Amino acid sequence: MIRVQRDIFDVGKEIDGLTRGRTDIGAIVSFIGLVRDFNDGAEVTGLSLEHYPGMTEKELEKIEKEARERWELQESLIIHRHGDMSLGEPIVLVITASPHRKDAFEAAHFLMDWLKTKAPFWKREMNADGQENWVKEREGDLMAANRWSSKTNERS
Amino acid sequence: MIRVQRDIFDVGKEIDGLTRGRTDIGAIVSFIGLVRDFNDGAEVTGLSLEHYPGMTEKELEKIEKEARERWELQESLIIHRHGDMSLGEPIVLVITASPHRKDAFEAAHFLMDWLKTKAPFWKREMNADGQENWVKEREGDLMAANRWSSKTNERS
Amino acid sequence: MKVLYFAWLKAKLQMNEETVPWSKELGDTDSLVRWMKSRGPAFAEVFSDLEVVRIAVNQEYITGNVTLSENDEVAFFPPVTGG
Amino acid sequence: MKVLYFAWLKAKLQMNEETVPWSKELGDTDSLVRWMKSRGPAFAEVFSDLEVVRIAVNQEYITGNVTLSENDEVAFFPPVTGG
Repeated sequence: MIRVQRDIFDVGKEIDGLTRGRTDIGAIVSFIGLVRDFNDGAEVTGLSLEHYPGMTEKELEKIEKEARERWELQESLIIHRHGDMSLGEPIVLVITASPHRKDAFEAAHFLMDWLKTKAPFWKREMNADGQENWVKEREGDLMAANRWSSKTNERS
Repeated sequence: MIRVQRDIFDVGKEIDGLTRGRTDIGAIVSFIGLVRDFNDGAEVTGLSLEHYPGMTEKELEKIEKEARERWELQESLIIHRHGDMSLGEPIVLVITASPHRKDAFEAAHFLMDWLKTKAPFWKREMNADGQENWVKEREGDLMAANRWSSKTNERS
Repeated sequence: MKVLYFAWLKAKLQMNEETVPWSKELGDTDSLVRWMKSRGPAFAEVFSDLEVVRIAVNQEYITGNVTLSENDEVAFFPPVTGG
Repeated sequence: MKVLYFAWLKAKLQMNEETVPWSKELGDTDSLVRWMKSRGPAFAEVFSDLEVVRIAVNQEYITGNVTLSENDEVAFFPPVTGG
């Protein structure tokens, strides 16, 4: 399941909604990405996220589908916010549920790594000087995403 | 932080307690292990967890310390329950918070893998025939734990 | 054709969307980009370094040259930075 | 010495804790295990396969033979299965 929304989400409620009443799930992994007060050594005071409505949903669905093909997942959820956000607010949530912890961990990590380089979102940071900067692509994110590019779920 | 308790925990509340009011955290990973209705192909109807009070806390603290030395973590929490549990109930919770998602993911995975082979807990399963069985050690858990045995945080 | 701009491309061009009439001369993405560069200083600047411009046609990433038709939606944007 | 048993060892021995007086003959873990085996059929069975018995002294895992003293806490238990 994927959701693109302006509103803040509640992790506990989302995990509960995905798994309540089920007795076949052994492992649930969640990831929350938050607005940090520093980026590349500069003080950040706020964040705004633009996205490409339509394409965003399609890309998130593709990434989720890929994860569910590679790992044994019983449930998965991606929520990504857009619009203006304050420091400390959650930006993105990924939840994976599996009979096995390895699948839940790896799938969640994969979802985040691929989302970072494929989902059409763009961050604009406000800094302490009142300036706004478009966040630049990171080499580390590309490397993290490429780690998963082989079609096996074993890491090299 | 580590806690050994009989009571059920609330993931959302625990994440919130660990991270509320902070603006320096970029990534939070949580893991929940649950009581499953199947194990090794046999139907399970309930679970009881015995532990070694005193040693349990020491082992969990050692494992947490190891994680905090290997990865850049701002917060970490391990909660492990003992006593009787019903199907679908949470057994264990691990939370890691870091500026970086890779650290949060790997540290949480490590904490679970090491906890599985080092923390003195023993599971007794009730099955559909009314029988009780002590759960056996898994080869896969030993292999998962050994993966982290080198002192670097890079996987081989 | 519907053409969309996002992030700093949108800010520099002061435009998020426009309609570009399809023609044989704008029949593929390479031709469209060449035409974009010729539209004035802001466009020339935005399309000067294609290493930092991603292209999607009908909401799918493309690489290389792709044929365009009347009802296509073409989007230009920088490398993504969500998550 | 305080001796503790957990999980199926506790169930088979029907005992979770006992005090074993320290003596020179029980001065290390190897000697203690040998003595345990000699205490009767249940003990002999529990300690027959040491591959599935873990030993902790003063709440730390030990491997190999370790010297024991009067106030030590020794625990015998199977491989752990928590998490």
